[in-house]
Amino acid sequence: MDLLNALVAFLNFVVVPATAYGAQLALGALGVTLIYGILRFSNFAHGDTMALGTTAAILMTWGLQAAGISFGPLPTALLALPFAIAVTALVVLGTDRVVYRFYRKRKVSPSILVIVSLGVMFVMNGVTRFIIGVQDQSFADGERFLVTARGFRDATGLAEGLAIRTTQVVTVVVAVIAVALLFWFLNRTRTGKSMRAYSDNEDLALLSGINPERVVAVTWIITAALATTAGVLYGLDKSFNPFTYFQLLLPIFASAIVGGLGNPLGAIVGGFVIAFSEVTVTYAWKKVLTYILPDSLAPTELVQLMSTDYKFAVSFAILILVLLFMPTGLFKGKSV
Amino acid sequence: EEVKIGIILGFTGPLESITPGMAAGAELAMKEVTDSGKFMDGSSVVPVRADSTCVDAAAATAAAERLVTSDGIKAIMGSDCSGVTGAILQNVARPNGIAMISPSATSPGLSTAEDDGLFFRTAPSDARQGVVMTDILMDKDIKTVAVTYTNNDYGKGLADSFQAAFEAAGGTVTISAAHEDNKADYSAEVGALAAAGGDVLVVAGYTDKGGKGIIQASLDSGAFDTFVLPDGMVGQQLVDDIGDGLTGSFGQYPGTDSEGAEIFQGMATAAGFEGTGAFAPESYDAAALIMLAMAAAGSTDSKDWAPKVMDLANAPGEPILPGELGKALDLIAQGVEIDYIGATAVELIGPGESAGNYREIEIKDGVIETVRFR
Amino acid sequence: MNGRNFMLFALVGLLFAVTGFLQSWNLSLSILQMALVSAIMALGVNIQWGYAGLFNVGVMGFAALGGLAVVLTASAPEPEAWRAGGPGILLALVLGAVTVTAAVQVYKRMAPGLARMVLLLGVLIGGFFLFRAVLDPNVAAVEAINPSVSGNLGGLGLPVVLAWPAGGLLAAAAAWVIGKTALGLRSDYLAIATLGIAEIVIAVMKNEDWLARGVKNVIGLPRPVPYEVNLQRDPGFLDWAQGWGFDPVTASSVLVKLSYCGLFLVVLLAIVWLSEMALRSPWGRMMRAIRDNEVAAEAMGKDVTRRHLQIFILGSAVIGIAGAMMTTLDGQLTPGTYQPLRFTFLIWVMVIVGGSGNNWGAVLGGFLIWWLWVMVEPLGLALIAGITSGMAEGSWLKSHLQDASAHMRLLTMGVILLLVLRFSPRGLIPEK
Amino acid sequence: MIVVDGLHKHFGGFHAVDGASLSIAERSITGLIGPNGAGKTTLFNVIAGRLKPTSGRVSMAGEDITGLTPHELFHKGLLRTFQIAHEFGSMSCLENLMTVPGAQLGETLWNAWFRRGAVAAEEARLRDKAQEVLKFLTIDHLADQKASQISGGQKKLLELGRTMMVDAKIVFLDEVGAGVNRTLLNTIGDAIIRLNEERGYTFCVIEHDMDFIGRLCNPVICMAEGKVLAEGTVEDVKNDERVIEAYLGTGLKNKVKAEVAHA
Amino acid sequence: MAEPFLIGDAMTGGYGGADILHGCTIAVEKGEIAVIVGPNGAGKSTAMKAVFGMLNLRAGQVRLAGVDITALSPQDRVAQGMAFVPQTANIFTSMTVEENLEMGAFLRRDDISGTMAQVYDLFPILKEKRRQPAGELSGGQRQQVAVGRALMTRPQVLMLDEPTAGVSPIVMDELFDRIIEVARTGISILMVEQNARQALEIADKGYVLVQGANRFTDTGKALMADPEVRRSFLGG
Ligand SMILES: Nc1ncnc2c1ncn2[C@@H]1O[C@H](COP(=O)(O)OP(=O)(O)OP(=O)(O)O)[C@@H](O)[C@H]1O
Ligand SMILES: Nc1ncnc2c1ncn2[C@@H]1O[C@H](COP(=O)(O)OP(=O)(O)OP(=O)(O)O)[C@@H](O)[C@H]1O
Ligand SMILES: [Mg+2]
Ligand SMILES: [Mg+2]
Repeated sequence: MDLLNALVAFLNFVVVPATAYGAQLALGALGVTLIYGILRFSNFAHGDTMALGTTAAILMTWGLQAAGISFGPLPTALLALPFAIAVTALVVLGTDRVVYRFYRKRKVSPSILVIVSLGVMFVMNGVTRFIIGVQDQSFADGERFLVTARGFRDATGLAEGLAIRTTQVVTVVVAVIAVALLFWFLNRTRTGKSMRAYSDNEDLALLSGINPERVVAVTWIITAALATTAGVLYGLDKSFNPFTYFQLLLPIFASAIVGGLGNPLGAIVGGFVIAFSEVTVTYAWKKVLTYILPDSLAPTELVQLMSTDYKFAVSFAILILVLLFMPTGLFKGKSV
Repeated sequence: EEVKIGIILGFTGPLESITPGMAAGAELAMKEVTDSGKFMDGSSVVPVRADSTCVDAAAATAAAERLVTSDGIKAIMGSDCSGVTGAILQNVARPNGIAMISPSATSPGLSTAEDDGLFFRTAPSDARQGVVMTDILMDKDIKTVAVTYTNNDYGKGLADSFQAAFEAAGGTVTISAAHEDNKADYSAEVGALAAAGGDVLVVAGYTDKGGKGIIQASLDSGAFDTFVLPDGMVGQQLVDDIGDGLTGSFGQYPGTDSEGAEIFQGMATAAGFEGTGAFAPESYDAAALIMLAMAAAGSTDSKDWAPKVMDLANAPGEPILPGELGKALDLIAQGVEIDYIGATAVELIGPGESAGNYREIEIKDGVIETVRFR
Repeated sequence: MNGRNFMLFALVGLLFAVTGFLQSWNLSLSILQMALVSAIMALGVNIQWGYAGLFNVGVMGFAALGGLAVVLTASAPEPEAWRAGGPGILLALVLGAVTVTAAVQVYKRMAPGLARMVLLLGVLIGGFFLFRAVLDPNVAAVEAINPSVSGNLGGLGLPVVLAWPAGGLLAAAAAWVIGKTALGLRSDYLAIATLGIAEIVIAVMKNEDWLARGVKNVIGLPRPVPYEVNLQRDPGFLDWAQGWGFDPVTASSVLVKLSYCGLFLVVLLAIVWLSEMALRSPWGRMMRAIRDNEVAAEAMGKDVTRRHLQIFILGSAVIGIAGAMMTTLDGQLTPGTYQPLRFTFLIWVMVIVGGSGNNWGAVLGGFLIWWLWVMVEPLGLALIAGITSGMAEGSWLKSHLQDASAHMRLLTMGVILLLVLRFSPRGLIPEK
Repeated sequence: MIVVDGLHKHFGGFHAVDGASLSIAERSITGLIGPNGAGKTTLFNVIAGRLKPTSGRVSMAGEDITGLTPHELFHKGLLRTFQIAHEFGSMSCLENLMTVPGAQLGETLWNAWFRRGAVAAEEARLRDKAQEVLKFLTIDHLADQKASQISGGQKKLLELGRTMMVDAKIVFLDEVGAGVNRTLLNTIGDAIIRLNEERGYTFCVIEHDMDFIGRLCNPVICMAEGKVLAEGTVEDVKNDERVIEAYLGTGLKNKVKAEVAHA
Repeated sequence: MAEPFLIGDAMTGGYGGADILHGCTIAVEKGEIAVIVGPNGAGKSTAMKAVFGMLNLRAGQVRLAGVDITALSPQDRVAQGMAFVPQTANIFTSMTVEENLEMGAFLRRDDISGTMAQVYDLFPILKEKRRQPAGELSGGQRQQVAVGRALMTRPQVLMLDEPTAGVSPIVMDELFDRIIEVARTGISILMVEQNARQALEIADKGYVLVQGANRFTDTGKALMADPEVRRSFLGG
């Protein structure tokens, strides 16, 4: 019996990665949920906005690296982040101007906006690949680990290692700060409240003297910031690949929805629900049980509820179950 | 005169990151032949690219249909993914009598598909690689391994054939878990693989797809530190991206001890692309074989040249390496028999697929070193 | 159909004609085949969205089930595999169904509380392990038989045209299960639920090799029309082609495509007729009422839940039929090819661009978008060639652009989509 | 006809209906009044199946109807209108009305496809009927106008029109008068009386216009804070101190006059 | 006669299709109450929207204090001191009662707590429910929120489209009282009412609109006294 090793193994292969992944999803889901909450449509271009923002950050990072500037133990890309956010904000504002505004003025139904965002997604998709190509790009530098598996083993003398990456910690911290800020912004500030008012009843917002174009612009800028931050942190942790970013869209939407669309807190919780369900339900308990149980009882099988082939199926099944009992998500989202 | 050859690969979609290298490889061969001025009375070879999307059989069929019936291509270099390759073969190539050579469709199922003698591939069927990989592991006295494979016909086929061979040789596969490419996170897979345990992890995937993600996550969490890399996973890019962690990992990919592969890499570098990319050399060879067969048959009609492919690829004859296509054309014109070796030591067997000679490699200090050939 | 709509159809027809004249009729017809199938899928989505406002983003799953039906109905039986594990697998499936039913009954019959929770979990967990215990060995037995070419249970060996209605039925059955569970959800929540279910369907098809070989694919499925190579060998056909002065290769492939188009057209017209009749009847009016205001419709005596279920099943069945037709056309089932972008979102683009709520709009959207989807690739390449023609040979920008030109496909698609919606925001043929 | 027994409806901790018991006699026109937020609409919603009660029972003609769905109740002859109009926005006013009758032949797909003659005949009947109703409500010129594009008052009329499309047993009217021109409201009042007398409809009417209530209703029930406050004839209720304090007030004229006198 | 404070002059226009308004004129003097009555669908709400700039006029003008504001957008008119309570969809359903009131004062930079207290004074029930989402209120309570929201603006002109619809008698009396008070502080009030008799009672001026045109215009008292008006429009 070796509870400590069992615990460390569980932390290392389930809790730490799922927490980090959850935070990554949560940051993406915040952007989706914000657009949904204020502009009232599901923005399919979000994954590609993340890709575009990350591309800007990568190019800037390369520039900084070439110039010999670094950010100490932290990745240089974090220095490039503000610049990338500015670029992305300009791009999405431009997109809004050229594309979305027209439909907004005509008050088209949300389904049309969804398809329009699909069109924007195609275009951004192409533009990103034009700029940076389709290859994987690794742009992480600085200290990769806070705690390495080997370092942990050496320090504690345990058989199991525990690894924590710098970016994982940064992501979790940023996600928590982002949601707190957003919550404060939407519920306490004048601009935030005017955004909620606009999303609730556009005509009446007009009658209260709220400038809709300003609301929309602020929404897009925040979204751009969230998308770029999410994209860069994800890319630092894993790597950057446009196609993967496009594929991220699905778990991101799942997170936003399971938490309740339009609700920032929901987005965060949703991200963790999806991440943990992907990792835990298909987890093979063999290792942990081997540590806990006496040798005679040690399992020879994997002790796995389902094979990892079904991890997406499982996370979606959980999502559907949640929705069956809470039809608008965990945190009472909106529905148009 | 212009002879058009179609290059149908998944320029967009899941394999989009390896296709540019493949297309460049094929086009390199075509340029070489055109520049030699010795092809079919000085004809030039013009590549026509089309997107197979890798996943959308209908779109791939339509693209192939367009190349064949509208652009008038005489041969197809492609396609890449086994699924769309089968669809193009059945719905376009056979009906129109156009022959195709795929550089990368490795599914064993294609061996038995009806093809009217029109289908070849320069990549070996996965069955053979499983045996080679087993031999390597047994020589290193490694008896328990974990396996993860990319969830498509390539990965599954390779994992299955490896598992069969390895277990027959007395080894134990603790787990054989699929992973989907281009997904956001591989923690669950790595968790399961780590729990199952094993001396090494066999990763039957692609260099910059899920395979890379799995390796990265395994190293980060300390789950495994030695990896076995089959053909889809061998690439300098992976070694550069992962860095030190890969030192000591080993694997194999199609190749013989001919200098072909190195020559090809030199040519690729000169042409400005990465010659070690997955299936880029196979693509060069596929294109080269098509053109040599046309020259040998003295005709661009598939009916005429397709039967020549096997002869040209196999011994006996004067060996032909990359960069020697001009020489080969001369020899053909003189009626001398040739044996095309190319970048991957092509040897075609049975229903027109590569026999599968493998190069065993090991990664040392950031470079892929060849250990021996099998 | 009014003048404007007729013009639109004529224009799309012209696109196909121009493709035929400028490129080749083979190409034009090959696009047309899939366009017809796409139009049917779009009709299925339109029935659900346009008539009842059900946001089904699981198109891919239903299309895949249609494809599965082709393998199960038309491919050759594998008696050996059946003997090895067929009955066992069926038994396991029945056990699974019984478990779920029992769990639902427990949930419905018992009062909320700890006892219900415990019993529910007990039923589910016990059932699950029983299910796995029966299923796993039988699956292993089936998959062990001749794995490189079969390893699955095989099909019934029936004529492949029968697979089309079978595909509809399979999709309808799945829709019934999904509808019973998820239809209570509104708009975007239903959307993600269906999206998830579609992913689950694909996951099952990819990983359950005993069913249809999983990612190892089933190839060489039978066809309802003759093979070109057989025609090319048929003296009667050769004589006929010669008589008309056709090239036998071209003639054979054109003929095969025309037969496919004919079959598909019959199905399309039948479905259009049925749904037009339904839409214009009091049934259609009731559906629109439900879509407009469920609360009021409910108070006016309309059973909203039942109607939603009905329409969800009908639409899904149509998608299933189209999915079966598509697999028949491809001649193979490759689960890996089912991607949401292609099989769900592209279909949605068709519906919205065509004009949701309007059958003719969906059909037009199907034709137009599929044509574009295939043709933007060469158009994009041509565009890049045009842009770069003026640039210096070997310049960095030129080679960069050329490398990236394949991605013009998505870009062009996006731009065209945005343009169409810009000039006709409610779709080309809007709902009246 | 309808008996409500100890009905509770709680939203979270808030008791919108708090143990209300009342009955509506067959063939009566019962008025339901009470201050804003008294729980009148909530009570309607519970009776009509829109909300599930927290506790309590509702029965109709002796049969327990607690928890039945709105569409089931509709087929039992229970109709209601909405305080905030619930029109079918994308449909014409005529279609709005034609949709109402239940169990139409053409609502079955089989008939829609294969028995088109019979369906067409039924449609013709419904159309005539709907035209008649529109005419009665003075909005026949709007027959082909989309229901989302008519004025607020017109929507309320349409709402009322629906109840006239079928033979109902009991009709719940939630503030049909709000926003309706008073001259027209008088006509509507006449119609309600006629339906009641000639066709035997039972009505339950929520209204804040005491003139209207006075002209139509007997008895009148006044609710406050989720409970029944007073019940009786109009005069009884009007003169009830508690009702005056909670609901009616002392009237505007007095105040204005008083102020004028002061000035 | 001097120019009225706010005037929609000879307005003609509609929602894109046929014209709804046909040369309709509506005006209100400073500190006075003007009431519009008329049958359903006469164009009363449309006229209000036109005055507030939510409709494109084909002809006619809107002038505020003599300045032509026809071209201003609604939110610019709010900045000019106009406030409007529409007939329907007049509250933010997902926001709390208090936030609804805050939104009414969106353009104000001064301390709004005083005005808020006044609104709570007028409608005590709102104070009780101030943390509740407005969408959960009863019909009459919502109407009170809507009027309260407009009062928060501290406008120069207050436009109300049927403020008393669905409001109980006691609250209605309060409301009318309050409107008189508001008018006395120099704010102009323009309102549409179906509770026409009470409304005309306090009106300085009354308009009867029929089919988008002015049918009768007079002081409130005079209109009340006109038997034809009474019979056809005020329900006898
Ligand atoms: N969904 C809900 N959640 C919370 N409270 C609610 C909800 N619906 C209604 N209420 C509260 O219940 C009370 C009763 O509302 P109801 O609509 O029944 O009043 P009413 O008597 O119809 O008033 P009115 O005359 O203003 O229409 C109100 O105080 C309201 O705030
Ligand atoms: N959005 C719209 N689009 C088109 N026509 C409309 C629209 N809204 C109203 N109408 C039409 O304009 C006319 C006037 O409507 P308006 O809302 O101004 O009437 P109203 O006098 O306010 O009536 P009520 O007393 O019933 O509120 C009506 O005939 C109505 O059908
Ligand atoms: Mg009410
Ligand atoms: Mg009005």
